[in-house]
Amino acid sequence: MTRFLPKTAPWVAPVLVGVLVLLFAATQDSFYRLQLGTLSGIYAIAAIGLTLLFGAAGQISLGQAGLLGIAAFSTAYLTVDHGMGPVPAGIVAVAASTLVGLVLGWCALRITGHYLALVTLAFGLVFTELTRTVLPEGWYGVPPLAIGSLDLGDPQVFFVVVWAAVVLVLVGSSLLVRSRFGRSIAALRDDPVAASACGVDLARTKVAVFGIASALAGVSGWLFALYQGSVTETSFSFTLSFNLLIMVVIGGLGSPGGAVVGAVFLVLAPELGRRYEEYRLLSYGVILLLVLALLPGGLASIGRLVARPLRRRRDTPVEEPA
Amino acid sequence: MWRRLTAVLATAAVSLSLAACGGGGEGGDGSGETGPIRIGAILGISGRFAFVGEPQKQALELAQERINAAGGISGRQVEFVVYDDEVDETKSVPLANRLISEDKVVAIIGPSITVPALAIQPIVERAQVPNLTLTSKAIWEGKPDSYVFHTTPREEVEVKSVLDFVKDQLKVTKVGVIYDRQPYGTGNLAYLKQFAPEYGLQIVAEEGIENNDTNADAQVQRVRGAGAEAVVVWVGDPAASSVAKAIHQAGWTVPVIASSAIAGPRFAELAGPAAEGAYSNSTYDTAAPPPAQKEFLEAFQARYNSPPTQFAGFAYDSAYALKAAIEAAAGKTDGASIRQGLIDMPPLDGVVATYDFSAENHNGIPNGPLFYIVQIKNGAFQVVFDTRK
Amino acid sequence: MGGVDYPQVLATGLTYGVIFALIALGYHLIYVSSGMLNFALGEQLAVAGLVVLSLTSAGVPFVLAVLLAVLAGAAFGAGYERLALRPASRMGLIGPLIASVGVSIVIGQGRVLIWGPNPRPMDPFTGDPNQSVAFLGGRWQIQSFWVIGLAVLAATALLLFLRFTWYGRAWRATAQSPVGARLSGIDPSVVSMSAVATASALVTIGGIAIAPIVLAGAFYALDFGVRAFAAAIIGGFTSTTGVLVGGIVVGLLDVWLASALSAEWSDVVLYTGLALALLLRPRGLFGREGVSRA
Amino acid sequence: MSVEPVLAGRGLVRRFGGVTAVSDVDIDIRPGEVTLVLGPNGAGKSTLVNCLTGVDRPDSGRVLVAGEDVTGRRPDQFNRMGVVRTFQHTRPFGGLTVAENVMVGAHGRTKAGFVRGTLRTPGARREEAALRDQAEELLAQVGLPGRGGARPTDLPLADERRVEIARCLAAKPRVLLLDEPAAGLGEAEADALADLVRRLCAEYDLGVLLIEHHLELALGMADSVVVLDFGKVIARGTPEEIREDPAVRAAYVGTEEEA
Repeated sequence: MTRFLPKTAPWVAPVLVGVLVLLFAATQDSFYRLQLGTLSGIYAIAAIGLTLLFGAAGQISLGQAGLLGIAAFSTAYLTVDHGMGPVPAGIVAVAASTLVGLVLGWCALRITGHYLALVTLAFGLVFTELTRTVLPEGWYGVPPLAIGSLDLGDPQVFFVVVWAAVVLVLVGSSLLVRSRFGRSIAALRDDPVAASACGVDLARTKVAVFGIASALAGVSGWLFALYQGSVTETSFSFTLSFNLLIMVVIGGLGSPGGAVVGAVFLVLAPELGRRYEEYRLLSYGVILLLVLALLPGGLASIGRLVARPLRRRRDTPVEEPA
Repeated sequence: MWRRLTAVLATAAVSLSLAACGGGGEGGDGSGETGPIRIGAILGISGRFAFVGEPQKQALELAQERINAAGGISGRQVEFVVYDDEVDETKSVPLANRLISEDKVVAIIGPSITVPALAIQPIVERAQVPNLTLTSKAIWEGKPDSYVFHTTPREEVEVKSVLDFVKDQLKVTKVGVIYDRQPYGTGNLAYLKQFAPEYGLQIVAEEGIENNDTNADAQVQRVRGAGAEAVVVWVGDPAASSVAKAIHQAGWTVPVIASSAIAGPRFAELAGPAAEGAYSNSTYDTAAPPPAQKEFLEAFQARYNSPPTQFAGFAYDSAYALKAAIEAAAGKTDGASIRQGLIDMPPLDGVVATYDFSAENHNGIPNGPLFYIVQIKNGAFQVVFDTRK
Repeated sequence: MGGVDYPQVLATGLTYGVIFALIALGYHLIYVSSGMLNFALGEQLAVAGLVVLSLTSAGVPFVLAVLLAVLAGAAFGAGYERLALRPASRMGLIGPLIASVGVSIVIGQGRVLIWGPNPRPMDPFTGDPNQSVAFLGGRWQIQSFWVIGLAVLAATALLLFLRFTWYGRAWRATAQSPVGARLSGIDPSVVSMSAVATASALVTIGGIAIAPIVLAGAFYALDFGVRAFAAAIIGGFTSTTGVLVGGIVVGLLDVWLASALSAEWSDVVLYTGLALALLLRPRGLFGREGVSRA
Repeated sequence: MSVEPVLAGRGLVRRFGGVTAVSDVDIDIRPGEVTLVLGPNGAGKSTLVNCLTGVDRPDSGRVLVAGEDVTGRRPDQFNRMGVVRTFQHTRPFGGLTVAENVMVGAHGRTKAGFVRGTLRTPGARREEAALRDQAEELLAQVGLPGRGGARPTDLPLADERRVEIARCLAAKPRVLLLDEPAAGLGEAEADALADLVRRLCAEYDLGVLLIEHHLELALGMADSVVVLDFGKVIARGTPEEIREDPAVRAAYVGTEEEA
């Protein structure tokens, strides 16, 4: 696992992002870029969850999109078929994906490393196949966000609401990473045996961090359903799981601020070369490889490029999958 | 500590500024009275439905060249801005917004497939940008002031032509259906089951398949087990050709009727000898095409040296429908004028049919029979029956 | 819903099963020699047929084209092991896993850019396309015999290499203790590179053999790749024969499920089975203890 | 002074396949005393420690903490009962600073969950501040004052061992099990470590179980000694008795000179 956790004060990244967001929202006339900004915010929330789970706690998940899907489909089902309000439906949706996340956490107790990666991948695939078989048409007509009668569906307003949520989650996760719980999940990642000897209940910690990551994935899925208005399984395929992973890796493992940067970068990067539209996915793959090879700390570590080289190159024997 | 602060600051600022300056590229306002008229298009060019989107993109390129060569629309050149949504509505929604607010297009053609087409409907209605949707499923909900128009035949038309052919020409009663598990297949399956009794036919088996599947042994085996005397295949390639191959390999001689999705050269190319004898629906009378169709078939063949599929025809007709609409609106290119232009324009003799929109009927193609039944004879589709007569 | 035509399930299931076995063998080789899990083999299989098609259309005779494709596949494997997987291993064992995801994206998108999105037909090695013969009560394509023959040939050659050559035995030991391997004169990084190269060669052979049946360059990279993971897990990553048997089992199971249930539900059942197999018996049927529960 | 043992093993047996790593071992660790377990490599010393701290489960026999049977409990439960340990190969948390490593040591006895930790409730903030102070204080005590901000992987081996001991002390333990703390250390560093352990043992009335095959150093520190060979106890007594015991000499022939 990467050895560095950025040590900026917890309030720095969130405030900074908040300022940039309001600036962006105010100046944006183009509805299109507002939408992309909203989408990157929605993915950022799930990416923060994944960076806590994978970056901070070392529990890999290749099926995170399935959790977003569960929340999005629950939201659509409750609002379209049962006329529930967007917010109450959201609460149920987030609860649903958190519950599934806790089950995945229970799986993480029995197996680790590669096998955990495969179980989460299998979960993601089961979700896509199941929804494609049972609900090929998905859902349409999901109402925009509204609290009671207050309609927050206007793109500019929704953009600010989503990014307010991002800032909130960013502050929370930055504080979490630095708290006692944050240290215990880092210990779990670095050396489970030593962590247990220090009094960390591995089972409860793993299930808890899976629960947090799934709750955030649920919020992301809920907001996605409200943003998109229509929900089908194509939006929650393994491609999204891989993209979330790429956001977390290029943002810098374990750094919530990095996850936000990774999400914004991945959603907005294609805007750079609009003419090279078809090279988009190819570039994601290449960027991932470059970052893995050159920048283990991810984009957030650019400031630390002169980081002290790892003095003791630990010749780690191939212990069982980390 | 400050080093890290600058790091996060730098990268976040860079990323967000990407958004600010990113798409600034094409300046100019497409809907102004001067400069080129920009018409947007969202097609499934890559991914699972490339066989639909690719020919449509080619058809629009051909239309742009021919319209501009003939003096453009009301004296202004036309430019088609074509985007690929890979048939994923997560992409079609932002692309629609990009066309409207960034590229300032006057109208949008497409998307080609049902799910993205439904997804962008609220966007075009809110932005009041006329949308000629290319999906066969009925998207227009009947509201006269809607901005959505169809330049494709309604699904029932093709279903009825298939059922009619099975009853009268093949003279069998038990039919097995292998359908695309996506809305394109499930929608038409529903129509098949609805109208089959009217033609005295019985649907004895329904087997779902994924458009990209390259093995259909299981589906064919189960349809055969159900006693089907004819197999209706409502899915695109490569799945359709896999069904033909599975039937051929199982040594089962049964008539196969596929939907117009595969009425093109690729089906025989993929299925090889297994394609021989398979029927399909086509909107082209390749033997004696009417004048507009003949000109398009020859121009497309010359430009891309491969015969156009019906999907290309719909896209080409949409381009000319918009041309006629703008001319009917005396060159005005705001959304409302074009919408009214589509309604007021004289009937358009298009490649596929004669288009006539009205406030009450946004389906350009009349509801009557339209298709020719075609059959693969030594590797190519030939017209064998005209459902119109 | 109609009885299951078991001879046909055998015919189709075996044909696909040996391909899953080949890929699973690739996963096994890489896992025992370097402890890494590689997601890219599925995409390498999907692109193999296209490479041969391009070579033959450029006038290269068929057999030479196949050899060149296999060598190119092996070289490509060694290349991305060195450039992508090895540098990423600084992040611990999960690094190469994510790097292999990156490689699979690059291969998949590269394939679409170079050869276009549409799959292409490929003639069987012998006999005319879609010709089928009756055998053991089922209808077999001529190409199926090529697929099974080539796969069995490649697998046995590898088994002999692993069991009876000094270097082969070393491969299996390197994952257990790289330090021990280094002491006995084996450089683990060379072993890891040659393992990925060999695995790439295996899946390229498989890709070329299966292309006439399932079209070259179609969208089955993930389906095949994940089914091969299921095979490797059922067989237990650490046992060579186990993964081969696992491949056949998954092949037969997949086709049987498709005809007994329906194609739609077979994927759901297969992936759920994969998850349960991982949870209940990660060592698989034949594997040795190598899984940590901590 | 037979005081009630704070940690005891009764008839402990642990087999790996055919090999009996630990067979029928009784051992008591009393507060304020250093109990030494001696034995050549492979005598089952590390397995014994693992059984006594929950990292491993004995096949038979019982583990008692202050008389209560806790056989088979998890290591984190042992930690909460005040039983902590170091490892033969140091196991630092590379992703955390030295101070944070020590703070994790106190995880067992602190309470702030992820909700209170995130919301920074007054209780959580007080606990956090107390943990930081304790970490600084313990680091000074183990001879690493002011090194809290460093990365454990950047420290020399001896200092990394000291951080691990500080991490153990953060749990305010009753028993400290040291698994070959002097391994790989130079003479001076080993002596300094020995003094530290004795001082901590007296200051906190700590029961210490010392696993070592560094003979001279260990005997100097120990109050009582148990000698293991092939998993069995072959001798028990004070350091002086053990020095002359013929059975020990036989098991240790030729290891006297070992540095």
